[in-house]
Amino acid sequence: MNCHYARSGLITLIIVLLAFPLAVLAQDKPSLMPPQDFIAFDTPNDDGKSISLIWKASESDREGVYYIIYAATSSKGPWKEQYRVLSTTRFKSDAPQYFGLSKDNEKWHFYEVTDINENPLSITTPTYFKLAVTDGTNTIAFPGIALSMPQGNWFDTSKINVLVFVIVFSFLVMYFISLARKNLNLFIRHIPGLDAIEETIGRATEMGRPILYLNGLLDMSSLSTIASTSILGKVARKVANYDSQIKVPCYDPIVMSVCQEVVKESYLEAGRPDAFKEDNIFFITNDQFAYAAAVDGIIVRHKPAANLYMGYYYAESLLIAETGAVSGAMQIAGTDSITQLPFFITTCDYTLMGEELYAASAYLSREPLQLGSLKGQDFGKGFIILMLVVGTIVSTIGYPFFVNLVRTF
Amino acid sequence: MNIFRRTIPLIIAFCLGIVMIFRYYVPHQSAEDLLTKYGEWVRIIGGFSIVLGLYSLFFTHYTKIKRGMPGWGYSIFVFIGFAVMVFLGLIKEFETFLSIISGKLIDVTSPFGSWEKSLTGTSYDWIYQYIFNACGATMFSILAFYIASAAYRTFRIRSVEATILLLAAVIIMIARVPIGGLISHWIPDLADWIMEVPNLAAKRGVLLGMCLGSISTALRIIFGIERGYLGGGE
Amino acid sequence: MIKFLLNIDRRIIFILVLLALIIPLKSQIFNMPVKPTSTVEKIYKKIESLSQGSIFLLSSDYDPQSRAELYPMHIALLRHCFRKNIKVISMTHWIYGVGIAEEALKKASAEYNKKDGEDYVFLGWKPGFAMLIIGMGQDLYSAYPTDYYGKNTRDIPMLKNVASLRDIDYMIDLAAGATIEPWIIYGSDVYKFEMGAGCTAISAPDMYPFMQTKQLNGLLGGMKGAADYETLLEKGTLVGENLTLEEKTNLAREAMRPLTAVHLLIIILVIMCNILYLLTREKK
Amino acid sequence: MTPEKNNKTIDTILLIIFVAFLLGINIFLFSGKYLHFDTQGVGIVVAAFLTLAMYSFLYKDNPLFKIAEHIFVGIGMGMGVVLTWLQVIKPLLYKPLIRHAIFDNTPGTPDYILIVPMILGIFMFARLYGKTSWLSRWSFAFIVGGGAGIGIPVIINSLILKQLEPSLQPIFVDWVVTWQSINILLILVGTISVLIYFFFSLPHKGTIGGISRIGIWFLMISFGATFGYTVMGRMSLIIQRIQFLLTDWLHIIK
Repeated sequence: MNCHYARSGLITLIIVLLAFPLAVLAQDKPSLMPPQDFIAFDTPNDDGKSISLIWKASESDREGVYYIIYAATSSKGPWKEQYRVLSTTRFKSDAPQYFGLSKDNEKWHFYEVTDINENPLSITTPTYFKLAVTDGTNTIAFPGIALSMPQGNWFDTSKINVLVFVIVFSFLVMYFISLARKNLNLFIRHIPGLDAIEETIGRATEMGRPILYLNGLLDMSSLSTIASTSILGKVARKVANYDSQIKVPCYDPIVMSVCQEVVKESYLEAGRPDAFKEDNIFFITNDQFAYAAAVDGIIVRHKPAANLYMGYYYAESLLIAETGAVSGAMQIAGTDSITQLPFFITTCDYTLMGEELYAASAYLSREPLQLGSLKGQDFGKGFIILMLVVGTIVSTIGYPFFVNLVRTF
Repeated sequence: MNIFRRTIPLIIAFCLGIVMIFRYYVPHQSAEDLLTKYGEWVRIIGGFSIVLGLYSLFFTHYTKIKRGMPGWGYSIFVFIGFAVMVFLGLIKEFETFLSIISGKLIDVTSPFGSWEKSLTGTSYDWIYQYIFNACGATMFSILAFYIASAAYRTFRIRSVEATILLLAAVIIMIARVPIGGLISHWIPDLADWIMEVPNLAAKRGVLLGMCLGSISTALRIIFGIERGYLGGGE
Repeated sequence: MIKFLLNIDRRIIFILVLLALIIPLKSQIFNMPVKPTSTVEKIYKKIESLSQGSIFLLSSDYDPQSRAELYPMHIALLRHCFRKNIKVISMTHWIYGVGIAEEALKKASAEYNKKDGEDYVFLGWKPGFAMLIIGMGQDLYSAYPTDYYGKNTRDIPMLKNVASLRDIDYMIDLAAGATIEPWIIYGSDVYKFEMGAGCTAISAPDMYPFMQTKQLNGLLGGMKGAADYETLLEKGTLVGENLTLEEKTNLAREAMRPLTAVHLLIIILVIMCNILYLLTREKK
Repeated sequence: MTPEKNNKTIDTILLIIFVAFLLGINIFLFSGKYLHFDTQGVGIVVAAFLTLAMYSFLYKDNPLFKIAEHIFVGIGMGMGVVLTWLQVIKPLLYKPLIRHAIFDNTPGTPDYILIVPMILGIFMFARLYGKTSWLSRWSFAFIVGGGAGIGIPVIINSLILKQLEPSLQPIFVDWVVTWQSINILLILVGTISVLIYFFFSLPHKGTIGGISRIGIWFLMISFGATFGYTVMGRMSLIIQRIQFLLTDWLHIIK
C-alpha cells in the first residue's frame, strides 16, 4: 500500500519537474497576483437575504484560475471553503439591478452570498469572509477579513424608471381631468360599436326580445371587468328608457352582485325602478366551459335580439359569439384579450379593441372627468411614440441611452 | 349615513391603492409579505362570495322548478350534479365536520386535506375524468367546428382589410402543416416572418395602448373618479 | 344555387370537417414527411448532446383538457431520454396533471425497461408553484421529502447526487398555462440550468421573446412541435437498430394527417366561398 | 301538419333512434367484453354519452344537450365549492382562526387579524338584504382598490417598459442595411401606426386617417395570423375526442 503511494508520488514529482521548465518557457501568462480590495456589504435593493462580496479583477484572471471564498460565523473561524469562482466570470456588471450600468463595473468581481454551510445567513450577527486565489498549484490569500450582515432595504433604486413613469403618467391623467372640469367640450372620435348600441336596443324593443350582456371571465379587480360593469350601467339605463329587458349571466359571484347594484341604479336613474328584475342578473358557474355551454343554451332558447360581450375572454369567446352570430342576433363585442380579438372581429358586427373598451364608458357617459382621462391617455401614447422614434434614432447612432432608460430588472 | 355608504369605501380604495403602488418599490421582505397577505385576504373574501353565487344559481333553478317554467325538469340535474360533486369532493372532509360536532380535533395536515398528493383512484377523480372533463373537453373541441364555419362565413374579400385578414390566415394555416414546407420552404419562412414582424408590431401597439388605458382606469379608481364598481352614485 | 352555397347550412361544414378528420385517421392519406423546425431541433440536439446518466427534469404542467396537444411531445421526450440512458425526474405543478404524468412515465419506461428509482423518479404534485421551484432550488430533499410513491427522496439511488436544481443538466416545462415564466424567473435564471419548453399552439408565439433572450433554448409548439420531434427521433436512430412497435406509433405524426386534411379543407372552403362571392358581386 | 310541427316530429324520432343506438352499442360493448363492467368501463360509457350529448348541440338544441349542460353546470358549481373549501377557506381561515375558536386543544396561536377579511367576507352577504347591501361596498373597495394599486407599477414595468426595450433597437449597425433593418423598421412603423389608430382625441381624417388605416392593416394581419395559428390547436382537441370515441369507447381504431 505504502509502496503504491510512494510510486505514484514519484511519478507526479517527475511530471512536475518535467513540466516546470516548460511552464517557465511559456511565461506569456502573468504570474498569480494576490486579490485586491476585497469588500463585503449588504446587497442593495434586496429583501435582506444576501451579502455581496466584491473585489478587483486582476491581470492574472484566466481559465484555470479560481477565487475561493471562505466563510465563518466568527472572526476566529472555523473557516470553511464555500464557493469556487472561475476568475473569468462573476462581475459587478452581471448585476445591474444592484450596481447600475457603469462601465467601471466590469473591473470588479462580484459574488452574491445567500447561505453558508447550507444555512441562511444570520441577520443578527455578522458573517466573516476570506478570499484567496489559486491556479491549482499556488494559492494566495487576501490579507484580511471582510464582514457584513444582510439587511432588508426599503427602496429599490433599480425601479426608479418605473416610478418616474408612474408619476409622469399620473400627472398627465390628473392634469387633463382637472382641465376637463373647466372645459366641457372635449373632442372624442367616433367609436362605431358604441354608436350602434342605441340602435341595437331600439331593435330589441321592437322585436320584443331581450338583450344579453356578458362581463367576461375575470373577477372584479380586473380593469376590463370594471370597464364592462360601467358600460353595463350606461346600457341598462338606455334599456330602461326603451322598456326593454337585459339579461346578464355572470361567471363570478362578486361581479354578479356588482352588476345587480349597477343595473338597479340605472333603472332608478331612468325613473323605472319598478321595471328592474333582479333575477335577470344571475350567476351560472365559475367553470369556463360549463359557463359557455349555459350561455349557448340561453342564446338558443331565449333568442336575444342583441348580444353584448364586454370584458376579458378566453377560448370560450368563439363558442359563444359563433352561436350568437348564427342565431341572427346583432353582436357587439369589446375585449382587451388580444388572442381572442380575431374571433370577435369575424363573428360580431362591431368589436371594441383593447383600449376602446376602457374608453367606452367615457364615450357613453360624456362625463368631462372621464373624457379628461382619455385625453391624458392620448398624451401618454404621444409620449410613447416620441420615445420610440427618438429612442430608435439615438440607438441607431450608437447611444444606448434610451434602452437603458427603459430597462427593467 | 353617506359617510358609511360612499366615503369609507372610497377611502379604503384610495389608501389601499396608494399603499400597493409604493409597496412595489420596497424590496424589504415585509413588502413581499404584505402582498401575499393581501392576496390571501382577497381570496378569503372571494371564498365567501361563492355563497352569493350558490344562492343565485339555486334561486334561479328552484324558481324554475317551483313555478313549473318550461324546461324546469332540466333544473333538477343542476342540483343532482352539484350534490354528487360536493359529496364526493368533501367526503373525507366530513372528518373535519365530525370533529366540530364531537368537539375533538382531528388534524388533517396536508394542504389539500384528504387529497394528499393525488386524486388518482378517488371517486372525485372519477367524476372529474369521466363527467367534468368529458363535458369540458367536448365543449372545448366544438370550437374546431365553429372555427371552420366562422372562416367559411366571414373570410370574404369584401374590403382591403378583410382580404388582408384572410390572406394572413390562409398562409399561416398552410404553413402549419407538413404540406406547406413540401410546396416550398418559403411558406413556413413567410409564416414565421408574419408572426415575428407584422404580428409582433400590431400586438405591441395594442398592448401599449391598452396598458395606458388600464393605468388610467386604475388611477381613476384610486382617486375615486371611477365609481361604477361600487354600484352607481347615491 | 350560388346563394344557397354561400349561405350553406353550417351543419354541412361540420360534417365535412368531421370527415376530413376521421378518414385520414383510418387511412394513410396525406401521409407526408415532416420537416422539423429549428426551435424543435435545438431541443433535440441539446438532449442528444447530454451524456449517459445526465439528469433531466420534466415538469408536465397540464391537465387532461390539453392532453391532445402536450401528451405526444411528453412521450417523445421521455423516449429520447430513455434511449440515451438519461435519468429523468418527472413532476407536475398541476394536481390534475398527476395522472397523465404517471401514465406517460410508465408507458415510456416500460418500452425501455427502465427502473423506478434508478433510471427515473416520479415526484408527483405539490402545491406552491413559484415557492415550490424556489424550494427545489434550495434543497430538493426538503421540497420533496418523498417521491410520489412515498419513498424517501434521500434514499433514492438516482437522486444521490441531485441535491437541488443546480444539479440538473437540462429541464423542460410542458405547459398548458402560465408555468413557463415562473420556471424561468425562479428556476433557470437563479439556479443556472438550461431550459426548454413545450406549450400549446396558441401560446407558442408568446414564447418567442424568451428564445431571443436565450432563456429558453428551444420550443415545442403544439402538435406540429411534437411531430417534428418524432421525426428527429426516428432520423436519429442508429442504423441497424430496430424500432419496437410502440416506438413506431407516433402520436403526433398520426395526427398530422387529419390536421393536414382539415387545414386544406378550410382553405378550399374559403377559396370556394370567395369565388362564389365574386360571382354574386359581378351579377349585381 | 305545419312544417314546424313536422320538424318537431322528425327531431323526436331522431332523438329516440339516437338513444336506442347508444343503448344498443353499449350493451354490445359490455356483452362482447370490449368494455369491462368496472369503474373504468362505466366511466367510459358515461363519458361517451356526455360527449355525444354535447356534440348533439351542433345539430340543434335538444333535450340530451340540455341534460348534459345542466349536469355540467351543477358539477362545475360543486367543484367550485369543493375547491373554495379545500384551497381557500380551510387553509386560510378555518385552520389559522376558526378552529381555535371551536377547540381548546388546537396547536399554535390564532391569527386574530384574519377577523378583518372574515368580516369583509361576511359583508358580501349583506347584498342579500336590500337595506344593508351598502356594506358590501366596503368589500368591493378593498378588492378593487388594492387591485388597481398593484396593477399600475406592474403594468408599467412588465408590459410597457418590457415592450419598449426591444423596440428601441438600432435600425442598422455601421450604416449597413440588412433584412433585420427592414424588419426593425417595419415593427416600428406597425407599432406607431397601431398606437395612432387608438388616438381618441383626433379625428381619423387626413394624415392621421391614413396612418391609422395602416395601423388597421397591421392589426388585420395579426388577427388573421392568430386565427390561422389557432386552427391547429382546436383541431388537435377534436382529434383527441374522436380518438376517445373510436378507440377507448368503440374500439374501432387501435
